[in-house]
Amino acid sequence: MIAQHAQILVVILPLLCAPLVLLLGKSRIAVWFTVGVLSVNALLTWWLLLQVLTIGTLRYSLGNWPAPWGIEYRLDPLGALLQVMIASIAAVMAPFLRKLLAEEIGSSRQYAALVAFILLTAGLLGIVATGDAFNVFVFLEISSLSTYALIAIADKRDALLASFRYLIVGTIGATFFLIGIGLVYILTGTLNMDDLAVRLPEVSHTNTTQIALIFVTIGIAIKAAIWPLHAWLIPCYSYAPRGIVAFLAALSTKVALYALARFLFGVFPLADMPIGSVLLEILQLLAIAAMLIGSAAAIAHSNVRAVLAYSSVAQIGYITLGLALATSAGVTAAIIHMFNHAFIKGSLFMCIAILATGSGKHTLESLKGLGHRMPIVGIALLIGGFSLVGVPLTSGFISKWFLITALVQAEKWIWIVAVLLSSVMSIIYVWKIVEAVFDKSDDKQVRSYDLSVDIPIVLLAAVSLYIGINSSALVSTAEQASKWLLGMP
Amino acid sequence: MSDDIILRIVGKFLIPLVVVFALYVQFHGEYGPGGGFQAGVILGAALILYRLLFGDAAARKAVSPRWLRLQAAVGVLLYGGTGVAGILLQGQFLEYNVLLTDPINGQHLGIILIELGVLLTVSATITALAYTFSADSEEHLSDPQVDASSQSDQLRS
Amino acid sequence: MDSQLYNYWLVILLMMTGLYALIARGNLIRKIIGLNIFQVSVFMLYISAGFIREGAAPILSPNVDVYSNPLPHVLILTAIVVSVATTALGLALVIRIKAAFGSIDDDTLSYSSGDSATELSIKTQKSSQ
Amino acid sequence: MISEVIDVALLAMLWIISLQVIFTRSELTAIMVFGAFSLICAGLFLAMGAADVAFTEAAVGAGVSTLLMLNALRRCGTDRCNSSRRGVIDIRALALTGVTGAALIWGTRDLPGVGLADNPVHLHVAPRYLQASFDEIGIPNVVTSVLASYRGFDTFGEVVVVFTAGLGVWLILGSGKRNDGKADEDE
Repeated sequence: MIAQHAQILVVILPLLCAPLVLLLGKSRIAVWFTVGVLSVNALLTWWLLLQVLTIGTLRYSLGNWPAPWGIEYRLDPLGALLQVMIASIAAVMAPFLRKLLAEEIGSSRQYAALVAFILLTAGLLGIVATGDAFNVFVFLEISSLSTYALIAIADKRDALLASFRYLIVGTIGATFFLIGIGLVYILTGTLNMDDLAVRLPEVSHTNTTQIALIFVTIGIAIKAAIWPLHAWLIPCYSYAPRGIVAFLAALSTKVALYALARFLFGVFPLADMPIGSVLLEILQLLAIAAMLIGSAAAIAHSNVRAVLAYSSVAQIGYITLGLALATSAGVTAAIIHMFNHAFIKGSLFMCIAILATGSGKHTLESLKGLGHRMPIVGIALLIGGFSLVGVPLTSGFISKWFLITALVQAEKWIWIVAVLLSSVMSIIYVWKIVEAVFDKSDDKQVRSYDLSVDIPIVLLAAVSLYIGINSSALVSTAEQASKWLLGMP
Repeated sequence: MSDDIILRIVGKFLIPLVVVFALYVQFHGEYGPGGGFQAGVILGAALILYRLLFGDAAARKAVSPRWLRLQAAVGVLLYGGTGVAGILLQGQFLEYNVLLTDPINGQHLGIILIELGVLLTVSATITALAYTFSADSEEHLSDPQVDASSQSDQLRS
Repeated sequence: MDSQLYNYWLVILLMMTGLYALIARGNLIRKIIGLNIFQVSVFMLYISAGFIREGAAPILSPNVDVYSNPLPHVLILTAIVVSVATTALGLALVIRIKAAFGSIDDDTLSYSSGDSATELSIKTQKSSQ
Repeated sequence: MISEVIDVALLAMLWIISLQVIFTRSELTAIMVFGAFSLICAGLFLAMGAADVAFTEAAVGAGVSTLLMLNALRRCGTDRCNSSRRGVIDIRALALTGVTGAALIWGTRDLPGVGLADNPVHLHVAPRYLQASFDEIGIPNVVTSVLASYRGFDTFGEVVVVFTAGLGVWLILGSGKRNDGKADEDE
């Protein structure tokens, strides 16, 4: 029975876990219950990934109403991979988050924050799981509302402003998405994504389809922080609670990029549409701009969280570039980097969060020499940093290798120069952080270890290393996913 | 809290009427416009009216914020639980046909249950929003870091 | 055909008025109002699409043949709820911003450059306990 | 024809009202104008055969949203917008909304007209709801059938959104004694 319903259970387990944790209240059981549910969920997603890779796309009709009338869940290899990523990172980070939230907002409201975190996880999983365009909007809003709340609980006034501005921009994005969905709905009468893919080619030349595509793209691009729509991301990553930002940086933009890929390749008949190729060209240009400008801004900043935030803008550029190539190799590279970057950025922000625990500051100055005091965190930071640059034997190298191969295949020579330039720039900003963290320090006293914090950090860093050494499983999954996405199984 | 005796007496009559209207909207949703969400808003309005007439303390005594959180959580669980019941009875998630032997009756039961879930969550949330938004004391929100000068030039109009 | 599109165009005009208010006005509450007008107008787009001339509200009755399309209604019911949820959250943030910054004018609000300069001192003390 | 005239008149009135939200100086006026705006929208929804939506918009837009805005304004305590931007035409905003609006108008130019029964939107998916829902679900209000059963999962998501918003507001605003860190259980 569980096998048959695993697809829906992945989303409703956390959705139902959230109110239960609220009922359990402050008790310790709540935390262990959460970790338990999220772990079971992670196992389910792994099982689902194996199923999808052997059987192919899985479908589930909610309420047993057939597809265009009812809401359908639809899981392809890319979705399954993303779910594995979301559920695993959520399960691993939960104890870490509890620890950091307790430090930052006090224990009294911490369980409510935990509930919001579970809802955020459920929202992200729901966006990936669904095959219904309007259902994407609903789950997008579940994840967004919990994100706004989680950013604002940091007791800094800047976090309030960051959250409010994100709320305004994010809601504009969601409304643009709603307009786009509305227009294709008016044209076709359906909301099911696969049904739309069947019906949109008939109207692929109408003005309405072009505008719908543009609105959907802009709406999602805001959530994905694609340059120049990234402005909300910097203050959010700089001022949100330290634990929350690790989770957000790891996952929220990736899920938006997944939604973008689904709509570009799985819903709209891009090849038949007059603006299809223009849009892809524009996305490529924006991606290049993101890589160069994001990296340059990362070099210029001295607040480590701002550095990493701008680095995220640049890395989102790599993913967008791969997607916008719209070739099998390009999309494969994008998927690989989506996966790798989630683990890299997640672990880096976790490391910084732990390093900054004592001082509460995130300037390069305040981190000086802390790597000696917390060797495990320091080494994880080193691995994450190397990965971000793309040093061989780390996961970042695999990403860049595939991206450059894809660019060579597409004969985009200038883009290759830009990617290499951005990589050189990333060496500079990563070096800044590493240099500060491993600066000579008088205080060599090693901090006592804390398993609930160290294990998550070690696990995430280990994924980066493992992928760097043995990437065959990830690469073959990504290749299969890109084939499904581009409709050539 | 209102000191006007007329208001309080009218309110005493009005509040039960509003509650009855909410229940009507709730259960008439199958035949006319309405349903759990609208009924939840109206029920919330009844509680807000009670609070306006009899004061914050009395309202909190009647319906405590803790109870409201509980009720909101139970609403979500009731909705989701109805869905899970569909799975347990060999159907799909949110499949009401399997809830009872007759599919149509099953649909009726399912819809009544989930609308009840909506009512619980929405009415609790609306009331809780009214509590938190109209909290009268503001000192707890003032930021210790903001100096008095910046506040003094923001005079209330 | 064209003559029947005025409905969409007036709705688009309304949307843009809301969006303009949202971008151009500095007061945060006004921004929320603009956002609401923008969203309600989008709802109107959907409802216009579901509208059928001479069509009744989709409540089945033996002596009615034509009903308006129920699907946009359902979508917009959900969207209205999402919109009020966002509004509530946004206004809660506005109240806190007023308390923390002493202003809700977007032009006077800015991030402080120092990293922890604005951390609430009381909180930091508490976390060290 | 008459219904079209009313339709245009109502929409034009809405536009004039919504301009108030841009130009009025007082936040209180803007909120009350928004309440009126919502109420007229509800009337339009009703005229377009969306009784459930009209009911909800009246209760939520004109009711709950306006109430929350008034409360927020009361607690912020500044009615006059002392923004330097007041009264100035914002070129950037004008350009942005102009381009967006023009794009939308261009995008809706080749849509089928509003209100025709043979529009594609009425020919796919929706007919089953109208024709079969009474046999499949057994209740006359099709909106309730679709909302609660066919698309019941969206409504579940909607309930979770409400729950999330309540939780979020509680996290941001509630627990009055933020600073003493205890006894905020019941606040």
